Amino acid sequence: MSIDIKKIREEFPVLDQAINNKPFVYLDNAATTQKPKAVIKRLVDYYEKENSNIHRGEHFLSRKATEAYENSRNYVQSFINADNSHEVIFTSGTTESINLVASSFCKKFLNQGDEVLISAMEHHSNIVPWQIACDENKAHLKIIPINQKGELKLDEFHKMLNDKIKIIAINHISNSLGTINPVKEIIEAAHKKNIPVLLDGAQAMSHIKVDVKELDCDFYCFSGHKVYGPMGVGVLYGKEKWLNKMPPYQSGGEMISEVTFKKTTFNNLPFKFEAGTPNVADVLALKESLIFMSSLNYNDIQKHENDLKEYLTNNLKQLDKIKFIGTSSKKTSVVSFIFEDIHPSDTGIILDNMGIAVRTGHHCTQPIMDFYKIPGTVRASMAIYNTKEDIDRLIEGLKFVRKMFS
Amino acid sequence: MSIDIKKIREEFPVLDQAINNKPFVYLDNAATTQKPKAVIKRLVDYYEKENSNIHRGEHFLSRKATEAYENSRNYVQSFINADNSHEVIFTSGTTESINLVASSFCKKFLNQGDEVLISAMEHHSNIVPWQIACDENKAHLKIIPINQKGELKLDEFHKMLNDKIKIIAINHISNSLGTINPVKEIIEAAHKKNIPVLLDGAQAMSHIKVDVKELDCDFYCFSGHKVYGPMGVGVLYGKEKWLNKMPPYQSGGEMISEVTFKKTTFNNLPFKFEAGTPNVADVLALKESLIFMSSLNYNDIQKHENDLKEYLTNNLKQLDKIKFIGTSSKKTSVVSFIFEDIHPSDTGIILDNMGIAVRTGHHCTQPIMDFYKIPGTVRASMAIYNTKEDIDRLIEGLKFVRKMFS
Amino acid sequence: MKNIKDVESEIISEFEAFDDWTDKYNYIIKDLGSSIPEIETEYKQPKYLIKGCQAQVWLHASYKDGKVFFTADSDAQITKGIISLLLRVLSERTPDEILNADLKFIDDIGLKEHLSPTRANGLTNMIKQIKLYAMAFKTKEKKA
Amino acid sequence: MKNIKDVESEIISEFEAFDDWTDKYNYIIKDLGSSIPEIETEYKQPKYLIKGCQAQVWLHASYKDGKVFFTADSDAQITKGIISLLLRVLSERTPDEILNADLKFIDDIGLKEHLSPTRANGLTNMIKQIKLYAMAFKTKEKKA
Ligand SMILES: Cc1ncc(COP(=O)(O)O)c(C=O)c1O
Ligand SMILES: Cc1ncc(COP(=O)(O)O)c(C=O)c1O
Repeated sequence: MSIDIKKIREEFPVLDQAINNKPFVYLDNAATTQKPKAVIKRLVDYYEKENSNIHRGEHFLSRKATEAYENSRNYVQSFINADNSHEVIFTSGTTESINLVASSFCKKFLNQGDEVLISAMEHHSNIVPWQIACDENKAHLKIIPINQKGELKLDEFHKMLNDKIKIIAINHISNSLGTINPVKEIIEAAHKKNIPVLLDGAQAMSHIKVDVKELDCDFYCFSGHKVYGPMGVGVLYGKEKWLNKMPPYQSGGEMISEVTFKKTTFNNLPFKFEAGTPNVADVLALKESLIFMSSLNYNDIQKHENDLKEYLTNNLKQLDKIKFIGTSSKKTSVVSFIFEDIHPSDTGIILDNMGIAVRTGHHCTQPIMDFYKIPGTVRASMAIYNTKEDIDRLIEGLKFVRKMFS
Repeated sequence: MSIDIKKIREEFPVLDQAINNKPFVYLDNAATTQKPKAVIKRLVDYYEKENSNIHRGEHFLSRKATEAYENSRNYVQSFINADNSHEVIFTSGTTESINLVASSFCKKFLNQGDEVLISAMEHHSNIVPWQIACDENKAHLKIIPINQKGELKLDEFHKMLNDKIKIIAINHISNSLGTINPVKEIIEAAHKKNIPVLLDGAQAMSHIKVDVKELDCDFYCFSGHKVYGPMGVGVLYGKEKWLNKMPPYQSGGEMISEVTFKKTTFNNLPFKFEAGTPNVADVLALKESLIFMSSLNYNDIQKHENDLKEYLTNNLKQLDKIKFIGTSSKKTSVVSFIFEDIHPSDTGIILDNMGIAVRTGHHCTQPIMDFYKIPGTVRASMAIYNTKEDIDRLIEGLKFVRKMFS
Repeated sequence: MKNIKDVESEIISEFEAFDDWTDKYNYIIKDLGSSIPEIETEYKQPKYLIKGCQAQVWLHASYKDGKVFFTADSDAQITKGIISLLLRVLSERTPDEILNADLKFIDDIGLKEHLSPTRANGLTNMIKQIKLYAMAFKTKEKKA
Repeated sequence: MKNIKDVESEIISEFEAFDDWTDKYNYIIKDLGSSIPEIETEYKQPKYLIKGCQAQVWLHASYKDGKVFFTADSDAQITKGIISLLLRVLSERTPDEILNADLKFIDDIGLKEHLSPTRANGLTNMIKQIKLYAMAFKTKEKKA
């Protein structure tokens, strides 16, 4: 292995603590990742030396903060390989990014009888905004089905494609299954019918290289807090041609060009979609998290995380009555499973008492749970700082769970 | 004076720096306030020891973070004296709070031919969302006029009141004029006609005691970053009776109770209005800023800030060709003015070079500038940590501006 | 019958006997779970399901001679054990007794985390539901 | 006529003479402001106003013998002075010269802050507008 995990772990202060007198094992990275020192330091530096409102001021701090803020935007642009920095909109997170598009795009382009296409493995944040948009515009929400392995049924998808579909919204990587979806194929097919595609990239950014130009997606959404960055900030990438045509979403502040009580005109991209005082501190810290990502190498990340996934999967297979949920061969380091005879909630409580943090429940993907007819799963999701020791501890914990419930 | 400003200044690291080799004078507090150490420390502690996603987890950190998050909510509740903690919704700021109400309330209650009433001294964030809501619902936006002093014309307001008005939205304190509006009188009159009132409290929280029960307002909005707290977080207080009837705004995450592709049911208050992963870190830090406020005494704050305002006003009067914008006798420590013969932008640039941060421009209140027929103002806005020396430096700077342009 | 405070003290001393969390949870899972006044199958349906629990929880209430009788079940063992504790304290009580119960004992025996204001640990919702039942029966009685 | 680079160097050495910011701004306000090729009154109207400046800026362009001629004005002195500098470099140039100008000299003379990506300091918008004019004239010529 060419990365030094021990050194990486030193960058994450939170990992170095004991829970119930046991070293802390954090395997809930799909929910949120921990933050390296540089991210935390950026927040401190900003508030101790630079804090100011931006864009409007003639004064030194305001200018400096504005410049730093726009630098962050440029950094995101090149990180995801967008054509223009004004195609990068800062939001409060993936959920807001999706809501923005669902509201603004659909107001403009979705009409009675039209369709929106999503999949059966979406996060609630990529279901409900579209349900509401369809309701409001008298359109229909259609669902790409999945197979037992937790993969999109692509043949069904191709059959469903039709001219009534105005937008397709799917996750790049599933948060409860770990499946990496064949988004390029979907985008290509959609574009043949001039249908734009939004990718929910919340789970992708920390694991795989995202290149919006290569993907040719029309919208890409992600959250800072899932890519080693701070909470309260996210990104909406959108192709200029769409963003320009869409009406503003929230209004007030810098997104306005001129206001009279008769008529208001809106500012250009990206400002048009950034209402109110932006979350400057967290936007600056987000850049640090992407710098951290850049300091690694995606091949190394994938090799390390894949090793952990394999190691965990193989060890789980040794246990009795384990059922895996999400068994695609194309997966990130998310392992969802259940003991067939033990409720995930019970498993979670015992693991917690042993200092092991996994997530149990439906992971905001209730339709998947309904599909598999289970109440939820136990989900272990690995990040770059996890180790085989973490996995050993989890396996040990699960053996103890088995003992407690038999 | 019973507060020790020198000691308070020590809590604000940002103030202790030089700009262009001159000690930094920060008089742009209406745009954003600086942060005390405790606020910054809370962010660090959270990310170094507690960071986790909340509400959904069975594990230790998640529970701890959830508890801290809900504690913050309770703190805000008692700080503004709300009846219930679930009447406190965390948003990304005042702008989002207002957008939430303008969108959700109006979807439910605003019909064709109805009216929304705002005033001529609103911030763009409290104008444009209502313009859009009125447009979408074929309703009319009506404007309470102001007089030359920059006060609401209350007699006109009373005449304008009628049953077609579905909601009134006004600022508690004006950001460009400093006027403290007679909101109690407005609310009382509105309630006689069963019209709810939203107060934009962005400029009020750091200066005066806000008691939503005593005000009896139906909605109250404010931003963390203007009350010594972090960026990226704000509050919407709303009376339960309204919030319960309003449809959700953004969707996804914890605000959902159950999802199937057929039907989605929403969670109870306050979660119904908090979509996506909340900005936990900044919500916790917001509590620290309110604790800081509580450590002071509103009488002391007002005395100190009022002294500064008077001192500045009197000194400005000694200068040639100064015109004051906003001369109500009921004002906070916001002083807007122009040199009649020098553009505010020119004034701002020279002051900036002297290390003095004021704001110049229209302060997101273009209609006020149109009313006074000026391109903008120079605005000095004082906070608890400002001193007479700051004012002296500003006056010195303005004298130099005069010299440069004659 | 012992009053609420007595039962709570009883439970607290039971739990004081445990040396560590393992023993405690063993007791909750093995002993308490099976001592729950189990809900009749006819009531084990969506109508009686408590919302907002990660585990499913069914709760039924009936009223006789001025007292409220609860039966319940859950598909998760630990949840079931804790419910069983709650019913030991709150079942067969008058509406007023139920409404006045502060349930601080949960904290004392180190199970507070299960009542935190989260959705996942929706036992809070169950307690709310129990109190709602008590309230309903009380109002009904007054009217009658 | 000197080429763009030459004029830029000339300006840079002019500005090197200033000891401090006061002298520099004095020069911008007193000397440069008055040397602007002032816009004709007929063009000083909303149509020629540049959007997004805190100060109002009017800009007019005309095309003669393969060169673009700019006139302008502003209600703020410092803005006016800086525009005057920009036009000294960019007026009476071919569209290609204008389109290729990197204007780095603004940075060299310590005025970069006025070109930051903010709305208030909308000089950036003015430069954009200048380049748009150049582009438009270029395209027109090609078609003709
Ligand atoms: C009166 C008033 N309302 C609303 C706002 C908007 O606040 P924010 O930008 O924090 O959303 C501001 C501040 O900019 C303000 O002063
Ligand atoms: C696939 C997916 N989409 C959307 C979201 C929502 O992200 P956030 O809560 O940061 O807005 C998440 C995470 O919770 C996710 O995993």
